[in-house]
Amino acid sequence: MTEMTLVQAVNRGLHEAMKGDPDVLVLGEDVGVDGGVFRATEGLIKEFGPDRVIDTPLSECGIVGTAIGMALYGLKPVAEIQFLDFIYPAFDQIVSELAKFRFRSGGQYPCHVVVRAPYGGGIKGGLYHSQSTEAYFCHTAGLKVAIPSTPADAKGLLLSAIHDEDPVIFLEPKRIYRAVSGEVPDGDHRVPFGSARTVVPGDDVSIFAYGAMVPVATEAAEALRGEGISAEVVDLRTLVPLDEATVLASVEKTGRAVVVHEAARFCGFGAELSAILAEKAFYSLKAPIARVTGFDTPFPYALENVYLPNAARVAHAARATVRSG
Amino acid sequence: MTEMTLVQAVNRGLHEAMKGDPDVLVLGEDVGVDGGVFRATEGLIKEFGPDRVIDTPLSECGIVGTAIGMALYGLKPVAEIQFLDFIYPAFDQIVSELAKFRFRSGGQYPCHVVVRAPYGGGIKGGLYHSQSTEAYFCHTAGLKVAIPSTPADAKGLLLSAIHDEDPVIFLEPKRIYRAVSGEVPDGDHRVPFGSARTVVPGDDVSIFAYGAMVPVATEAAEALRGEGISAEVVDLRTLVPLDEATVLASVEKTGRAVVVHEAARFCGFGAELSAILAEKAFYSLKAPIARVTGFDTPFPYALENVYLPNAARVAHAARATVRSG
Amino acid sequence: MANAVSPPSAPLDSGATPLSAEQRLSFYRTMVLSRAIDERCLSLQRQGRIGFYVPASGQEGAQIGCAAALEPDDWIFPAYREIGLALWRGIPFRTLLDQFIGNAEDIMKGRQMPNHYGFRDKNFVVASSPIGTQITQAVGAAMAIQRRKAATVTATFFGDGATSSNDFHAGMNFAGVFRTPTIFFCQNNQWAISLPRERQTRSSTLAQKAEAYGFPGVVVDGTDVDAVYRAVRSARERAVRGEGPTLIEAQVYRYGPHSTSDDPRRYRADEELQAWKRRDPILRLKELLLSSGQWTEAKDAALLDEVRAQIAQAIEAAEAVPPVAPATLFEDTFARRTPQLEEEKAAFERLVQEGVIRP
Amino acid sequence: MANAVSPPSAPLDSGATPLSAEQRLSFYRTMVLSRAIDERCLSLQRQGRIGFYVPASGQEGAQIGCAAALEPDDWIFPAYREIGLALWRGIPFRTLLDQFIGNAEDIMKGRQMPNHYGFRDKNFVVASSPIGTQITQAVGAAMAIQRRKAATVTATFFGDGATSSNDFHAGMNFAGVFRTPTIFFCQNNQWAISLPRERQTRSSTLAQKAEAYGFPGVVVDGTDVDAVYRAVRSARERAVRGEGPTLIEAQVYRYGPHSTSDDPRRYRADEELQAWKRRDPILRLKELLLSSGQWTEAKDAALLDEVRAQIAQAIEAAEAVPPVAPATLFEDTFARRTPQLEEEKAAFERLVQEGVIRP
Ligand SMILES: Cc1ncc(C[n+]2csc(CCOP(=O)(O)OP(=O)(O)O)c2C)c(N)n1
Ligand SMILES: Cc1ncc(C[n+]2csc(CCOP(=O)(O)OP(=O)(O)O)c2C)c(N)n1
Ligand SMILES: [Mg+2]
Ligand SMILES: [Mg+2]
Repeated sequence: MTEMTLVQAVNRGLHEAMKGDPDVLVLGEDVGVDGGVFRATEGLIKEFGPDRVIDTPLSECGIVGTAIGMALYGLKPVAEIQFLDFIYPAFDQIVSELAKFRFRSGGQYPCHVVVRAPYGGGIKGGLYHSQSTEAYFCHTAGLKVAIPSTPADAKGLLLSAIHDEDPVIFLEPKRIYRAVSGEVPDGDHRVPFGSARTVVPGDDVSIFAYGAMVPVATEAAEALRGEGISAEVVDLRTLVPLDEATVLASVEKTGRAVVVHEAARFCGFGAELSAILAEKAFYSLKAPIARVTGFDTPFPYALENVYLPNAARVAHAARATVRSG
Repeated sequence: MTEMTLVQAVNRGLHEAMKGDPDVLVLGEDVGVDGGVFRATEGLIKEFGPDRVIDTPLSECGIVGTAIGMALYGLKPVAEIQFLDFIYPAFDQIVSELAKFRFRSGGQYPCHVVVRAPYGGGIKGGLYHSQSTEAYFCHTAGLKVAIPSTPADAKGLLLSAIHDEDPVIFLEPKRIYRAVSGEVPDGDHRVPFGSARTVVPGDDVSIFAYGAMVPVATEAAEALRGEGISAEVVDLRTLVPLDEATVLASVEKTGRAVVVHEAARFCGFGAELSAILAEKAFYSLKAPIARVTGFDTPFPYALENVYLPNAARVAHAARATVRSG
Repeated sequence: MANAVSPPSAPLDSGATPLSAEQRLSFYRTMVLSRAIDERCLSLQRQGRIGFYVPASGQEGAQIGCAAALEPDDWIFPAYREIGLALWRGIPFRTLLDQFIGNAEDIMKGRQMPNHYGFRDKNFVVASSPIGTQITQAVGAAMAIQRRKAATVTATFFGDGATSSNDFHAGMNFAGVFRTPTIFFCQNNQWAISLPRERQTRSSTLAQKAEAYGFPGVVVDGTDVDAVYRAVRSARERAVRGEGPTLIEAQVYRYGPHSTSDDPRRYRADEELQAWKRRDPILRLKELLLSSGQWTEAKDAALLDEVRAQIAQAIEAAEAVPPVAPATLFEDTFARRTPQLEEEKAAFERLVQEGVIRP
Repeated sequence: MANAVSPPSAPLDSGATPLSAEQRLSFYRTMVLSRAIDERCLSLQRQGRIGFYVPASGQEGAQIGCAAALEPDDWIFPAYREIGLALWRGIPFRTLLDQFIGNAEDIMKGRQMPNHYGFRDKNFVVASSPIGTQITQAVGAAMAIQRRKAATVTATFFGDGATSSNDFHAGMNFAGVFRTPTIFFCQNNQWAISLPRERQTRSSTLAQKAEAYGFPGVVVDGTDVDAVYRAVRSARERAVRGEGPTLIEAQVYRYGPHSTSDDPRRYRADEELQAWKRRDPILRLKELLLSSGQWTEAKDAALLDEVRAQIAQAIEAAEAVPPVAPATLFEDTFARRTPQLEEEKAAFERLVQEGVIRP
């Protein structure tokens, strides 16, 4: 165990994977000499050389397209997109190619690329350095989507992603890259996909969150506890595959659900969670399902703090849910 | 009134708009001399000339990027994307630019582009000529999304789209481009955005659909009527803005909801509809909300007919909903 | 007629050994087969026995010349019009036809439209429809080849229209920067559906676009199979020597419609077609073979009979294969089904059993 | 030193009238202002008074030379580093600073990071962060100009890194095909964050990329404001005459960090910076002005004092402006709020009232 930040844990995860397998390599903008604009790839080029830590031209299309070619040939590329907001020049490669290679070839061509990208608000990045568009990827059959919320999960989910057989979109909550430190297991630590983590157990209401919203939900749960409301906080960890069993068990117990994410509400991931509950936990539900999310506007700069869900909003929604049921 | 097919109605809508306003122009691949691969732009180049019906190089990025520039300058471009499946090279322009111009400029730069694209299955188009990814656009704040299901609506919604002040993604159900004919009002016929259409009134269960799923839902409602189940079919017409009032009123009446779309289920538009109902119609709901959708696999070729929702599946889900409540 | 547009770092024709009579004859056989398949498939489509077809007639010289110049372990990243390459790589027509039909023996499991196939054991990557996407992928695979230090190359195939795509730009640029062993083989068939080559881009040749990426581009007469072979062979040697990529523009003409959904009479003149047909790659090669005494009209007629019989047999066999099994829909989205897909599959199977879904 | 890489269809220097002493002096004043703002804003950022900043020092010659060669009704499609253009267009520093702060008087309403501004009344389109997206847009606006038959042009600004973007390729290609009145002004400042120009692409100049699209590309010394002015003026005249687009590569150097989030010492050598500083565009122009007797050191000192006072005043004024009002978040997603946004706004306001959301 070593204490480190979330971004350091990403770095250690990459290091571990590269050390263990010569086919693992990293590519992206500024990932080499500069060590990544968030320092996630710091030191890797020194240790593994420029053939395995590749500074690319400014083209996400090229980054993901070439990563796919490498993967088809048998390598295990980990592509960095500097900010999730800049992934769209590669969107065609991701949704049309990466997600569909195995299927369209009848299983002949697995295409295992990990695409890492810092996502979300909280760093005063305005419109183009703050967005959370995980729903696009979750809606695309053939992609797995992982989002860690702790240093240990960052390393553990990343190592699972790199050793998975399928393409993984790996989203890193940049707002908490350095905000918290935590103990991280040394060596080849892996956290399995499809297993949510119950952060805080509780009986009165279930709060579902992921990424940078997990600490926010946890803070809300603490506040609620003071008022005598026992909130359960579940960190989903992977959105695809989703750990439905844990989600349903929680709501069967509490009868109430609040879904939290930074992304805009309309057609966001929270909608899917609501839909699953409205279908499969209908008879357990005692109150309307609440969503606490970003608003259906583009992400603002000066007003970032009022756009992002905070603990007070989450607690407010949970309280209303408990009272109304 | 003139009887015509849906694709002819699109053509007449374009013609009407171009005739009425010299700033309206059409651009895209094969839209000029060829008249469009589905003939939606047939005859327009003859009437309005190659300056207003522009055959572009093979670049969706260029098509949407230049359309945005034209719109900023004051024209009203209608860009055709040959198949929705090929929109992704332009995805950056659509989600990062088109959707955000007005917001990021503090209202200085409206950016009114209509992007038309045939979407959906039913023509044996396989993986890349069949997809329904409306949810990506619905989740993007700043875009409106319209999907007609009849010839009259195709013309009426398209004319509203072209005269709107905001960017519109206009999705045309290619499967029913020619399958049905209908009466279409002559002249500047407009159908307002945000007003759903109750296709079949009913009392026992509400079926929500759009595009090519509307006739499927209607067929299901007819079958159910024979069994004594009175199903209401609502055609949403525009997904953004959504006519929530009509949706909620219907479920308040029936207490049961089935959502139908061709798109994959996970994080599809149906999830949003479920979520809205689970939040705002909770106390009216008598049964779990059912979704009848495409499966969470890429779109197949040979098995298209088992992938796409059919009337039997819709009726089956509605029946189960009615029985379980 | 390999005409270097920008001077390659080594003369393009250097290392190529002259073609043997035997080689030429095998080119010819494959070109004839390719053309015959095209004709037969167009009629199968009209009869509704296959759903769609993309013809390659007119482009056989470019395809076979290029295919023959590659080695079997060179990876091919094709577009959808590369039947000549598939045949040269040894894919039986029967295998292709299973794909066109999407039957139970289709290796692609009925997932894709006709002409969108791939065969891992032949290093022939599965094609997709979005234009140009294979180009960056071919460059990435070439970067993997560099890392593996293999003496092999990747070759990617695309049309004149695809030079406008995002991936052309990104792929060419990465190939230049990383000096990858990649052959960019552009079949300029003069049309991208209804858009003529001159309106696709204002550059005088497509080959000269390589200039923007710092490596050579060459124009080659794609109706001359020998010339294509030599140009590709040289590019391959350059690549294997570590001298980087080459863009080859093979000038050809698409005789037929863009696909069976297209009607070329709407946008192009018959005279243009007829002019190109006078330079038909198969006729040109046949005349060469005849004049060199290697070939006779009698042999030619026999070949055609043989080919047609072979095609007819394949059709009969492929049409006897049952349709693809419905539950295969739930394979290959992921390596293993997620719990959610497992549940969808179970629900699907119940619906099939209850007759709600009718395969 | 406007060095035509590929011969333009008309000589590039043809129509430009020589610069007057007055013009040069106004270039100089704006360049000095731009540099002084840069220095002040870097320190404001360090003090936490603005959140972020993108410096332009070293690029003033290219920016002012280009801005001056354009006419006020030419539309500018900038990237995020174009402060010199904004100043030349007459945007007061105070207005820019309101944007940097995102206060209640920011025309962008606090929506964007510092340096991402636009001013409709100055034909200065609002910048965004994604690299290259403005390039196709500028071409589209130029197509609109053609349709309106206006004697004006669009000019788009981007860096060496942006030449690798999808939009560069698409925009250049459309411009070539449609012969649009567009000036592609590339400030090659030698670095894209940490990636040096040589690793961005293997073409020997960026200007030669125009070759791939069938129109001229020129390299110009971006530290020589006169040369830039002449090159842009000629390109503009060509465009207005209907002869189509020009790509101009202005070779400059970014003195500072990529942005305040960047530390250039991690990836580049100080010697390179010092060598470029010896060719500083402001120094070069100052020497010219001094040697021609138009300018004195005393006047220079006075100018600097004046500029600094003006900056200080603007800062004081901008910092006194209240923050942007929270409910403005719900403006401008659409022209009119949808019912759903109306509902979100109402809920938001309730939460603010109840103290749940604290602006
Ligand atoms: C991204 C994308 N846009 C549009 C299409 C529709 N489309 C299919 S083929 C084609 C023309 C391709 O022309 P070219 O690259 O010259 O190849 P050819 O068909 O002539 O072999 C178009 C526009 C597509 N498949 N992908
Ligand atoms: C599509 C996209 N990818 C990545 C980034 C992150 N990024 C911001 S600026 C930059 C480098 C730009 O270099 P260049 O075009 O040379 O312009 P310069 O900053 O040197 O003026 C990068 C990679 C971005 N903004 N957009
Ligand atoms: Mg072509
Ligand atoms: Mg630069």
